[in-house]
Amino acid sequence: MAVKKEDKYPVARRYQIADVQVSREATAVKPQVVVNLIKKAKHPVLITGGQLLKDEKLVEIAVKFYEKGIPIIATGGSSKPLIEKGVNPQSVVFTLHQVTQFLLDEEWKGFDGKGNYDLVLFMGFLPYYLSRMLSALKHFSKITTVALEEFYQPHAKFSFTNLTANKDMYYSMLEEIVNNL
Amino acid sequence: MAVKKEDKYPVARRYQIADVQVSREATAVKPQVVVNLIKKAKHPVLITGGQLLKDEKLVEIAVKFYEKGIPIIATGGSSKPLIEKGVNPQSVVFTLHQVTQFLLDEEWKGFDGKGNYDLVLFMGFLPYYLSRMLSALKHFSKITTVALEEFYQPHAKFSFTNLTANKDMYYSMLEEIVNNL
Amino acid sequence: RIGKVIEEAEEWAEEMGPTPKPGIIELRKWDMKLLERYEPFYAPVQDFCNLCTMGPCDLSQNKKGACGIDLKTAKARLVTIACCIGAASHGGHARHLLDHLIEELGEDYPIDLGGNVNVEAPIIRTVVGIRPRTLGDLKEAMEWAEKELMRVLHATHIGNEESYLDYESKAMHISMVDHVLMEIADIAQIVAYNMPKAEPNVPLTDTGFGIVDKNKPVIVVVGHNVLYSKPILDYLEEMGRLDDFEIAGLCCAVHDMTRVSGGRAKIFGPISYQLRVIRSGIPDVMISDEQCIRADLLQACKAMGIPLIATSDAAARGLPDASDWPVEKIVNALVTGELPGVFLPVPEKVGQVAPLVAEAIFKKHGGNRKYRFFANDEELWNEINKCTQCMNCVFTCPHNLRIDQGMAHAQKTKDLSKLAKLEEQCIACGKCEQACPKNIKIINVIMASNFDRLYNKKGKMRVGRGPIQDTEIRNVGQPIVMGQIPGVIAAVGCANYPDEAKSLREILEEFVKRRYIVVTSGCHAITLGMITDEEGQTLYEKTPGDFDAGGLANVGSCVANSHIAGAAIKIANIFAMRPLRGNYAEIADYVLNRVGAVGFSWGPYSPKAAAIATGFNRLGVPVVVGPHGAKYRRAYLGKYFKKEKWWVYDIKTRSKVPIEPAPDALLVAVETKEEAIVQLARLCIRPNDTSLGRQIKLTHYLELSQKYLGKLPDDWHLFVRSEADLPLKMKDELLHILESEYGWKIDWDKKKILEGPIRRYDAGFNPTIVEEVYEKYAGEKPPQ
Amino acid sequence: RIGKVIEEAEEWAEEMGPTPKPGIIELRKWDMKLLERYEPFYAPVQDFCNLCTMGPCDLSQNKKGACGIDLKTAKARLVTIACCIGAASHGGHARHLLDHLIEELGEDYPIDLGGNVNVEAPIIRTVVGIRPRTLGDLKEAMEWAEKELMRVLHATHIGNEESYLDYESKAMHISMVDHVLMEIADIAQIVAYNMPKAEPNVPLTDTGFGIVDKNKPVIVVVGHNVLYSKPILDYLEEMGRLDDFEIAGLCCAVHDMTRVSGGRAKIFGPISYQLRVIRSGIPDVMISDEQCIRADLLQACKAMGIPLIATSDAAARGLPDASDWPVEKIVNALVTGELPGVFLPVPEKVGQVAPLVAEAIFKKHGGNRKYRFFANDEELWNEINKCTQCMNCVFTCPHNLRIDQGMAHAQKTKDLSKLAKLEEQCIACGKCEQACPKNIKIINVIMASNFDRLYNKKGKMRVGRGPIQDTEIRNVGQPIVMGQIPGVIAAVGCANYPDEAKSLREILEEFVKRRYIVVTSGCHAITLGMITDEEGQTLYEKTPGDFDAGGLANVGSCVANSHIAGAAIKIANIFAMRPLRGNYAEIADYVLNRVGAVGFSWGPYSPKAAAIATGFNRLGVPVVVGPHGAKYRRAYLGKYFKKEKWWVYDIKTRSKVPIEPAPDALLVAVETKEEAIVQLARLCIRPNDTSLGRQIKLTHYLELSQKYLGKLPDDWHLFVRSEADLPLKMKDELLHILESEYGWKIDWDKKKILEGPIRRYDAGFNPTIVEEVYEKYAGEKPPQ
Repeated sequence: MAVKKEDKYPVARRYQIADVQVSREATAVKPQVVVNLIKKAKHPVLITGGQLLKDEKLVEIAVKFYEKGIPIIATGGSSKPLIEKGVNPQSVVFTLHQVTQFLLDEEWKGFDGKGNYDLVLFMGFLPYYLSRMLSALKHFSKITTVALEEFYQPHAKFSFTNLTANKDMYYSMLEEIVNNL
Repeated sequence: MAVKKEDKYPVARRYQIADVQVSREATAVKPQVVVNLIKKAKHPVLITGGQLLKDEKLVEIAVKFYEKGIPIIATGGSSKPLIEKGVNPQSVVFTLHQVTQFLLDEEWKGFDGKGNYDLVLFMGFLPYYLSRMLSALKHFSKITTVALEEFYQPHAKFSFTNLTANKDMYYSMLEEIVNNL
Repeated sequence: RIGKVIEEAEEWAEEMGPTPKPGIIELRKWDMKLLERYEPFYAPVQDFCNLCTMGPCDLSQNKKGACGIDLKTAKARLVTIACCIGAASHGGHARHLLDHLIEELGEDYPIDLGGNVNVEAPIIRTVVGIRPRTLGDLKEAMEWAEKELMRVLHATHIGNEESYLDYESKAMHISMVDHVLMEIADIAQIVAYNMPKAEPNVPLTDTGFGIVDKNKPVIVVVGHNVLYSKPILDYLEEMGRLDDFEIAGLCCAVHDMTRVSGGRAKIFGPISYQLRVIRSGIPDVMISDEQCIRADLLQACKAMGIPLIATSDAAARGLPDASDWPVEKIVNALVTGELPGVFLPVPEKVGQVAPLVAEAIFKKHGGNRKYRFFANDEELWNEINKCTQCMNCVFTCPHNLRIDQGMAHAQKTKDLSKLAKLEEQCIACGKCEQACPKNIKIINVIMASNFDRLYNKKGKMRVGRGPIQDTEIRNVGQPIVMGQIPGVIAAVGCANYPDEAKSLREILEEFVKRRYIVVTSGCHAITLGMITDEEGQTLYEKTPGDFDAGGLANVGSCVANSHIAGAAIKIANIFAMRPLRGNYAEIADYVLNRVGAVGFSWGPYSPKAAAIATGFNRLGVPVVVGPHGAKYRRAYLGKYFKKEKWWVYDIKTRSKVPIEPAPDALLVAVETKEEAIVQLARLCIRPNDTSLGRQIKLTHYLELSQKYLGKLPDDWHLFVRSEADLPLKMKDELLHILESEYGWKIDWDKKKILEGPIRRYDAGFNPTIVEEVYEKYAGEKPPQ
Repeated sequence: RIGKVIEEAEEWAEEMGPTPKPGIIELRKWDMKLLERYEPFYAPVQDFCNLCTMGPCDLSQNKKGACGIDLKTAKARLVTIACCIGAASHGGHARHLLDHLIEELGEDYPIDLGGNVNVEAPIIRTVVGIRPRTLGDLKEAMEWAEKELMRVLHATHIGNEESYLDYESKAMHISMVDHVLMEIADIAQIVAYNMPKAEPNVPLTDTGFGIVDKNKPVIVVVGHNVLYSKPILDYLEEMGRLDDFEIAGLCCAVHDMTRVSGGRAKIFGPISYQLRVIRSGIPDVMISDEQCIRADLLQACKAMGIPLIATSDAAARGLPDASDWPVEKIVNALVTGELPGVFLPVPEKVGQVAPLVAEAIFKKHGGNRKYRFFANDEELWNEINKCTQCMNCVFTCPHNLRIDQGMAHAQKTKDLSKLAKLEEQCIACGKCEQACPKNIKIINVIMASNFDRLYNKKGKMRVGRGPIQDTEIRNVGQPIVMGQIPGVIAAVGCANYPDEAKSLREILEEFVKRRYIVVTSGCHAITLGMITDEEGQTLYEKTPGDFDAGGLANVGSCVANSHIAGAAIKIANIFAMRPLRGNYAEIADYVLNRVGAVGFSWGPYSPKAAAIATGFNRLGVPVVVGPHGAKYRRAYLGKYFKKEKWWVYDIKTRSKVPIEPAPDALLVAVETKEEAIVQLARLCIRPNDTSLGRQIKLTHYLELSQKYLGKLPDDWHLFVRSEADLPLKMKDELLHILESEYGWKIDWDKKKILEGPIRRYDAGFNPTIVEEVYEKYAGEKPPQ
């Protein structure tokens, strides 16, 4: 169910041309694939980043995720607008850097004590900062990572394609996910 | 005219998985594309490598290239079997390393004094040795490079796909080129 | 040799500690202690290695390469190499200075840092185990450092370390060496060039494009080593012509020029201003020395017709060596344009040549510098109209700046404001231009779009003060160790900021206002001197320069970072009477457990910054970096949930005590300024805080978390040892939360906590994680 | 200081040359001379850079990154870093040895290399400008080297060099330093450990799996620093128990063990034999020190139940430091398997622990070492049958070995011969196993398939002789410089051979037979000791060990490479009376124009090899590398067609003379053994050859070209200055070709060449490309 040419999706251009690796690049996916991944997951979580402070629409989407029962780990200060909208994040003070370190530890029980997460969604991060964390998870963990970003993230397991030319499409893809959960 | 999936060609797997670059990988091409490139070229040349000493079929092919008017620069000792079969190489003593250095010099007049070459075909090299030379030409020259090798060469401008599983196909592709010149 | 030892012993009564001039092995145990708790985290940029000819090798998913190395170990090796390069940079700088100054002033030239500094060279004392009294004494430390560099770099050769932990230990070792080298360099230049000696009240110096008098010949210096540019000042002073020229510059070279000239040299800006300055056409001559200079400087200057004088052997730039040429010949070659630049590693000659060239070039244009990124508006719009929004620039920009949107908006509306906004964030690296298929001069477009603001920018930076006084340490030592001064925030490093530069001020202003001690250096110090508030004032103008609560102390250029590490060490020595000499582990252990200092680098970019940070880490000082810092690949991140890792030996109770995870990281990258603020406050907490100190630290931590994260932090309860630790204003509320959410037992009559904390507070608490330190003070082996 | 200078002057009458203890600048002019003619060639492996946090940056098509560096300059910087790491490795090694030996023997321990070596330490004399007479004197050279390392590494920091030429100059500088460091290390160990001192007739030592007596406890050493393994010999000798143990090893560690033990230690094989040896299960204890050791050694040993003792601080391998433990505790921990290994950086303790552990482990299995890659045939076939020919292994193998075909053939026919054939080429890097989705133990399959041949392999290596005698130089100096000895071929370096190892012998045998001087060292020397002919003899057994025509001189381990460079220098000094002291450029210029020596590394893989080669290059010695050498990214390749680049000053005729392109490359990678042979012969030609010498060199060049390339080489006519240069047997034929093909004018009566050559031969020809050398001997400025 990867994005195919005939779907007229934009090409999956990396957020940074020089961030290449030997290992497989992320599969560019449609919203429905993400929906299926979430439904199949035993312990999914959404991690939100600091760019929510600059994009209200992302806050709105995150709230909907939360309302559909997806727990949220809020980083980068994204907790503030989320809490204002009634979200109770599992964590607000740890950076994505720290959360990634925790995720890499198979013994970690998660912030909710239910064990480590098996599916991690990322939304609202600086592309270059997120990319390094996805790289760490790609090489040193078995967690399924999904980047729900405007920029295509090559080191995720699954990522939206490059949507920089069409922000509306980006938002509508996010909408499609939360509406189908 | 690149190789497409529907053509049932083998996938273009790099000769070495870790030899990745940011810049474009070689277009995997069919024999006819190579024929067209040669026909269009103003000053083409075939460079043969030391693996001709271990593969008589490649010697045979090189001889046919020569008979069709493609001059040959013989490196790695490949001149010996070629000369035995009547080829008069433009050069026999310079290594591919040196020849590549010459090719990078826009002022070079070629071994034949006709000016630098515009299309360079490579056949019969150790994959890792050839790869470095193709990389140099990719980044520091405008020459069109074509790898006619059993292994797919990512840093050429054009390359045969990975044919390691089917040596007959490799030979027949070479045949197809020389027969259509 | 023996004579020397005796002589030293007479001079310095302090007993020699266990590890003078340590090699790789001597402090390995300390490193392993840190690494056990602060587990290395690796975020590979590339997942393959091509450092030997058996490669390239695919190391993805932690596979092993042909030599047997796996991805983690390969990354740790790369970090070690980076730290080696960083240390070598400060070392090359220090060695140049030292050799030059000894030649000029003699081996016996005394090290005198003024009456307020008796514990000079705290790092050298602690690490090397000597007390340097002369420039010649610094050579002993220098030679030891050079020896260690070779040893550590040796270990990065194929087929050495198997364990990433051992590479981390080596990275820490060479980074500690780096701190020694910075100290050598800065002490040498302070005493030889009479830079401010631990003076809080140093003059302010001008910053920004707006302060350069464009009606004078403009000499611009860039780089890090004042050795080559100081002679320009000397020569002009000698000639009585200082007022006829503008001497301005970028990065640490001008930082130190302001220190030698009492603020006379002017600061264009940090490292990211290089292309801004060159392409503005303002410089009449450019002097480059070493480090962090654009590797296309000659090309860039040539394109603008600015003659270049390269001075350092670290960056000869392919230019002809003019050392032996007469001054006239050099000047002539540069002014006529016969040569675009020369390599002139002779400081005295640079002093003469630079003004002569600047003057001659100035005469040519007569002060009529027409060039301002574009000759006219038409040219600017021609460039803008070329853009097709292909996005190549966006996908190569380090910040993914939306140049496409700025261009499109301008094309559609003739409004440059979106492009102008980019100027605030752009580090002017020029990659966009390399990627642009239309060859648009994107940097110039961005700069021209914000021309008036950029060109008229003015600010003030307090000149680098050098070391912290012993008296200052005496004043703040106790409140820092006890916790009443909530922390020391050291904002250091490069200018690869993730956001508009003003975010740096916003972050630090929080801490200045809350009466933390804020210190700064390098490009961070420069940036702070360029960000003005509505009243047109920089943070320097609003705060004192003391190393004290509410102060903002600029110690100086990159090498002055040593004074920040030195201050932490001096607290252990001057306040706590811990001996320094060859006693590194005890001091670092003291700092880790007691000194609430946190390093902060909002825009770190270089191997030098990596070495500086790692050196702080080994000393027990956590460092918070901006998001680009994640690209250093390695962080040190503890895990609050691994309870077995959070313990100390308590010398008082003779027991092994579980502790709160404080600090819980040694190197962490944050994404936003909000996150930076909260993490900085959080990482100031130390096990040794008194109740009052903890109360103050928690007050700030909780307030800042509420302000920026919207609620109390997740982990605040971990830091509560008793009700006395609770912020007064919130005490009741917090007790309720502890009871209801965390299940603690509260005696509501006495408002006392009965059960819950990781440990109880004990006024005599005397923590250490070093067995030898425990034994030294407890007189027995540590408990198991 | 002054006292010291006077004392030295008394001791060493030679006048100080222009560049003692040179920095980066002093020899830059010489480098630029070389680089002008031998243009750097870059073959990027990766086309992007991620060394700073502004990156990663796309540098493809020579784009510039965020710091302004372009792809070529970035590659030159990487080469500089590699050479720094290489030099640091030899330096770390040298420093360890030196400190240890001085502690043991004192600073005044004399440097005595025997009666036949009066010009000891030729590199140190030439470069550093001192004549070391004691171990303490070596420290002065060591400290200078450490200083230079820091300076050069400094230059690799972001924002320094703009020009790839300047990076190349720095790479050459640190590589010259590398040669000094190798000389320090080898001289120190020769004099302290009484290794052979320039002795051509050293004993032969056993090589190969077949020579290890498996009925004794087997102690295996791996690495490069004999300091840690020599005490094992000392201890066993002291105990009178040498005969009760087998002491064998790999790589330079055992190379030097054979030198200290008079050939008593046995050689398993070169670096590529590590996994072969470990997985064979033969070792009872493994001693590792530093460099080129598998980074998964502990894992590999653990899997086989072999206890590991890591000794060097360059590779502590994450193991607990057992320095302070009693011997019994260490032995017990290792023998019981409580610990898989220990870090024991105390040589004396290693000497005691290793035999005790080996004996205890041996007692456990009683000499009944069942394990031979697989417990039985069934296991082997189970592995083979897992293979699906997915090709993952082939696409990760450094040689793209067709493992798939070997497996398929075995599956189909039960014939292991195709797999066995792979063993001859396999460097046992193990990447195939990392890539295999079926987790097939591919290395074991390959080794087991060739089990009998591998396990019974036997050979002889002549023990490392150390330096070349002054008398030998006196004998061969003139014939080398005049050309009657057609050349010196120095086969050095690592074992990443592109082909079966026997190709190395085939190449060198050509030159031994043709009475070139062949010298060897390191893994090449070991490999030559393992390849036997039909009579079961190695090349050593068939040739004398002299540095003379037709000889095969093994100088020793990697650090003994210094004696090869030293021999070239001594020719200039002993034969030509050129002063050495601080006189590098003149000596290198002499070597380039007169000494027909060529370095050859068939399987170079490491940064050390890069530094060694680059050090030879700066000295004017060309180096031919095998095809993997192309991955060093940079070569130095001249262009025969750029006529303006091929000139010298002739001191005799006081003129600037065009010359033949000889040698026309300083670093070139060949693809095949045939090509290697021809290039080696070709690159021995020097401008200074006499007619007789040129005739001899051309004879070999032409014959070898005809033999291996099928015809005369393309460029032979360029090397003909007069008819006297022509090979006698072919003279007429060649004159005809010159006339008909190249349009030369021939006087057929006298059989003389009238017109055609680039220049005429002149018996007094006195070439130099260094202005200062010209001036020194001509007494005037050089002509334009």
